[in-house]
Amino acid sequence: MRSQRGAVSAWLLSSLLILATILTVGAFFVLKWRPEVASEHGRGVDRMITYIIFAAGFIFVVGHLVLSTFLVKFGGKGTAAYKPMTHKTEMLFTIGPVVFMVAVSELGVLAIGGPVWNQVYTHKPDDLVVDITAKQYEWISRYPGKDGKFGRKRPDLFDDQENPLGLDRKDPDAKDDIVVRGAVYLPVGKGAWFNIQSWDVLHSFNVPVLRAKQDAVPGLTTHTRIVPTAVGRYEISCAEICGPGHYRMRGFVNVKSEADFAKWLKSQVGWFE
Amino acid sequence: MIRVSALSTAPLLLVLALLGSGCGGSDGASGGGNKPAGGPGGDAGQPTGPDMKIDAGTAGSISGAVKFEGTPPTERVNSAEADAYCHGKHPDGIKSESSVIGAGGELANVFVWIKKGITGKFPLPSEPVTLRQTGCRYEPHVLGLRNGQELLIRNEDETMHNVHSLPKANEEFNFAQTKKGDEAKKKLSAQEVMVKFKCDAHGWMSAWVGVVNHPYFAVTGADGKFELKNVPPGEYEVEAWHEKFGKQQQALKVETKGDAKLSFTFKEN
Amino acid sequence: MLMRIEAWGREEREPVELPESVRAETWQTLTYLMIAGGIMLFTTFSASYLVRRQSADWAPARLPDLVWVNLAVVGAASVTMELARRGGASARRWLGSTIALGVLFVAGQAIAWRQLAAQGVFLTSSPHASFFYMLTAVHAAHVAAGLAVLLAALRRAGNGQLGLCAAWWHFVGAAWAWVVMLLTFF
Amino acid sequence: MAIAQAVETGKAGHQAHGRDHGHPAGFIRKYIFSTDHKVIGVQYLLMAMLMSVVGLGLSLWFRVQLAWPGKAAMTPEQYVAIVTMHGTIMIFFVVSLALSSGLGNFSIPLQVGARDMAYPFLNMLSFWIIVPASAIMILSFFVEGGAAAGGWTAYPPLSALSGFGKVPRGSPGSGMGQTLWLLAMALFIVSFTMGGLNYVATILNLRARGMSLMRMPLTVWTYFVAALLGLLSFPALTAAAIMLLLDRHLGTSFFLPSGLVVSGQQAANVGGTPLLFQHLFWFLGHPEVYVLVLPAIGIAFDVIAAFSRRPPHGYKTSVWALLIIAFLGMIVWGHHMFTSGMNPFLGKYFSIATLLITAPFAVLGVNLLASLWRARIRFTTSMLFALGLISAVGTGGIGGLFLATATADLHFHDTYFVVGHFHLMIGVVTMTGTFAGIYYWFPKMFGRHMNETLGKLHFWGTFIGAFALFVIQHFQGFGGMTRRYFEYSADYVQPALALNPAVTWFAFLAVGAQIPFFFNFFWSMFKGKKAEANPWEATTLEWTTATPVPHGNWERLPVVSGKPYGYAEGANGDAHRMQNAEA
Repeated sequence: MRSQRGAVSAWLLSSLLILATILTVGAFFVLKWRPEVASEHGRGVDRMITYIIFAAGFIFVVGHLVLSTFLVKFGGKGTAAYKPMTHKTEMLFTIGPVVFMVAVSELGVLAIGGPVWNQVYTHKPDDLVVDITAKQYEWISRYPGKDGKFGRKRPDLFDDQENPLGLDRKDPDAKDDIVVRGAVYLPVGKGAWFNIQSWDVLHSFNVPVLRAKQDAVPGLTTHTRIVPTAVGRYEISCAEICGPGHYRMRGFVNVKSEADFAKWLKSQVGWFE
Repeated sequence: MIRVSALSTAPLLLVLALLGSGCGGSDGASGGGNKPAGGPGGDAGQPTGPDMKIDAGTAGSISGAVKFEGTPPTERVNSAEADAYCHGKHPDGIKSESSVIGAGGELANVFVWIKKGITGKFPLPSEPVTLRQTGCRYEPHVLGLRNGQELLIRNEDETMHNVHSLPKANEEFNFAQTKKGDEAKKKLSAQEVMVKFKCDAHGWMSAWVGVVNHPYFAVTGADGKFELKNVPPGEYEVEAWHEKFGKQQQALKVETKGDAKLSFTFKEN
Repeated sequence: MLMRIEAWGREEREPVELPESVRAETWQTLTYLMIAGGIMLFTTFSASYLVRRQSADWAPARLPDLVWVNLAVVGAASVTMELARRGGASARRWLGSTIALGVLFVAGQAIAWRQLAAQGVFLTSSPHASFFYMLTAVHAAHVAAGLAVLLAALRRAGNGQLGLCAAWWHFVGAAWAWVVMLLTFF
Repeated sequence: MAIAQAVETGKAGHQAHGRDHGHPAGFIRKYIFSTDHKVIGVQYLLMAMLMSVVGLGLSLWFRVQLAWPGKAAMTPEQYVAIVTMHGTIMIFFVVSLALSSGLGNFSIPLQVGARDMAYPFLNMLSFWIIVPASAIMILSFFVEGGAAAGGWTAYPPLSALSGFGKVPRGSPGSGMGQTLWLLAMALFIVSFTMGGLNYVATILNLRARGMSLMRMPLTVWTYFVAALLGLLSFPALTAAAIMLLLDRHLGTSFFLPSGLVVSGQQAANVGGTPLLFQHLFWFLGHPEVYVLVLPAIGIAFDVIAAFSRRPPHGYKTSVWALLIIAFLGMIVWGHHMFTSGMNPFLGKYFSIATLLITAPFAVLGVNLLASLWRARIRFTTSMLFALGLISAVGTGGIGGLFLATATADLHFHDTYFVVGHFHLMIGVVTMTGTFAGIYYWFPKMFGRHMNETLGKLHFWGTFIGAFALFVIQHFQGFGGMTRRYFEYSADYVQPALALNPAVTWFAFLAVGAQIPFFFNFFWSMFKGKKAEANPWEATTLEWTTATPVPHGNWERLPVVSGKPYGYAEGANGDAHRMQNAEA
């Protein structure tokens, strides 16, 4: 009687596992499972992800198939009997997975991931430099203006409504700095190097469509590099909990054609001009 | 708060003590935290003294106007792009309200109140004062209310606002109103001129609330004028406050049934 | 439920005593684990110190000279502890002097705090001072635990079972030497 | 090891023990302030069950908000606090208590053949420190500003900006709630550290005669490794908590940097480094994952061995894999911080080092699977949970590949992919392991079986619900859906958002499936089918003593004569040889 009930359980569980495997794998074909990508390194990130999907998917599928097969074969009626494996087989079953896992995962991170990672953190000399400042719960971007220099940000001059970056009116570098609340403007196809800072707590500059994510840490300037590849308007969402307003700490990256970007930049006046 | 800070260090020391109890026997180490007591603000709360009854037969009033001299500062325009609703209301950006000045220099949004000379208790009005959030602004931008009087805060926008007060003497509050029609009632229990309100979600939004022990306060309108009615005769010091141009005081005397005139002039700073 | 687990407690009258030798082994495990934990704790603090000192505001303050005297005291306490551990007739006397030196050490640390405070250097004056106050306090807690243990062991002194107490005590002394070196030279 | 003496004492100490001589000890000493590891183990389980009602209740509450925004009667301030408290309560006050403290306390002395823990009084103290810790954690909801709301990781500056003294206030939950959170966590660390000391001392010094290290059941091995890991990594959190408290209450600047402006108010702090806290936190936090996951895997090994009637495959390699995981686990904490702003070079190192851990985990996974090879599987509820654990370890484990690769983490960091992944690991793996253990040892605990029908109901609901719930969350993470959001509005997240109601329904299924378990647990205590001493025909030492287990566990301490898993093919099918069988 026990064996019969066991057979039911074996079939149930193994069909469930196979169903779960099919559904999980099938979901990749049915669901729109990632946002479109609009940056150069973003394609690399996606390449990396695709590689892991295949590697991990292989383990996932094989593992579940083996498990389900074993359940049916060795569950229920007692047909099989235990005989210890030989030492050699046992070592094979140990060294095999070790070599496989290390090779697959390290190859991926070194061959595909590494170069992309470097791309994100290498400042190229002709990059457009954009300064991003985060505060509860806003993104403020800044461009250096005509002189190409950023003015110093002074905490003592901070005023939410009047001077959210704490710029000094008397500082000639700061005078023509262009400050934009809640939006970033970028020319398409050109590298942009971001200096990211925060006034108060941790935030994270997260633009999923550009595959960009970099924490804003008070007291520290962090960097990331983006080369947008498509004109469009992409949402920034904060990705590091920063308080109750975390969920609505939004902003937009407006990627424009080079001409449109130049036009936009020209139309801007400095914060103290 | 102080007690807990001391308490919370104690268990940590206890961990260490326990980690250290080598061969039996342990020691209850006690932690000590010290911190100056008392917050800012000093003596808050309702005024004491007898209930005031104003004799309508003798009471006078104070009235006047506030002006600004010099070149008005340029008004800052903030992009509202991050919020679709606000962006829709203000596609060209939102002007800051920090200095609203008429063509003839009439200065609006000045809070005028009697700073010295009033004693005693006044009955509290039962109806609340309303602070609206509408079109991604606070309305009114400057307002006054009695301490202990109810402040009704309402969201009239189809977006989330976050009401964050930054008081020195009163209790701070910081809460979200996620949808249109959300209301909250708050009380500020200590006299404080002024308490800044801001919206953490929309950096350009601010409001200023004056909390006063007595009913003698007013906010100048677009014409720069104000009036304090029903003032018992006596000598007073009146203060005018502006968020950008600072404070000014003037002393004056209100005669029986008289109307004392006052004018303030703010300059560019 | 109470009925079900009735049997567990049925014969409860005396705690089940372990044989002396096993008990000694568990104490040994416990002590060495606690020392390992203590080492991890001070390592963490040291790592934090080395990270924190890279900030622009870092300004090492001169520690009161007394900390060196205290180091000598705690060193001497280690020596007397070692003598006590060797056992013999004078073990109790050596253990007594170790405790006295330990108390002297804690008192010395308290005086060093007061000296520093008299110079106007408080917990929040500088990051270096923050570390000094915090590390001395944390260390003092370890010393206090050690003293409690030694007091408890005073009764049993002389029968040569002070090895673990000595291990902890040497750890505490070494920790202070390390803290002083860290605060002075780094 | 001085086991011989222990046996002697066992004889001496227990010769007078008999029913007639038993003095019924007082109720309080027996069930409340008991020093018996079995009672304490059950106390921990009950405490964990109580806290799970709170923790799971909170999760359903915010799941409703996520699936149907606005329907859950919740404000954003409450949301962040609820999410924070759900994480803290579930990790430290449910999983840790049930698995590490509860089952660990019950099983370790029984499996190593000891009369009790090495320090029974300390053991009791550990439990009674958890009681106020739990109370403080829950009470923190009701203080000014509400409960802690900086995430269970409590990253400063948010968690350090307390609003006390000269320190500005970072958010409503950063005030008193965060202080109480730290206080409760401090108590938890004290308790957990004392528990860990007890485990290691018991396992190292109190093993029965003949039980060499390589004859310990794998459950004991995993508890041993986990306890050592905990003891070596918790000091980092202790140090971080001390510095955080000083920053919060006494105005130091360990973690608070220069130039902070919070709500327009300038802070006086100078020079602190917020990243330092993250390093310290994850130096604990990552090993903590293994502290929880490894014992679950260990229990699964024991359960699978008993119900597949064969020794687990690769005992030795499993032990080595455990030790390597423990070592590597201590040096890879930075993979939680790829986007935190730490040096990109370190990111690469942590990525490469973390991926090495996949190797020993693969060995464990293969060993679990291979343990079913040519087995004679008995599908008890306990076994079903252990089988579910294999699936969850595999599924959760490969999720780790994505997150450990720094480049891919640029997309996944702080999305629901992370949420799905760690829930599979420290939620599903740990809880399937715990349930496998509870159904397995329940007859030993209470002398009665749990109801199998209810048990199967419990398993199917839990497994289907949890698997679907968390795998779907992986897909939401692919879609870029960020964590800890009260509501969503972005265009790119809309496809992921459409899956939210399904996730919530599966959450209801998974949580609802615990109702039959709760009922089963208490009902079976009194009404369950009576169990004999070794109902599963298992071979480890806990099954060699009477049921219910007498005080002191054995009349005469067992002497171990062989390996823990003496399952083999016999003349008439199954055969098994107890670990203390005479050679």
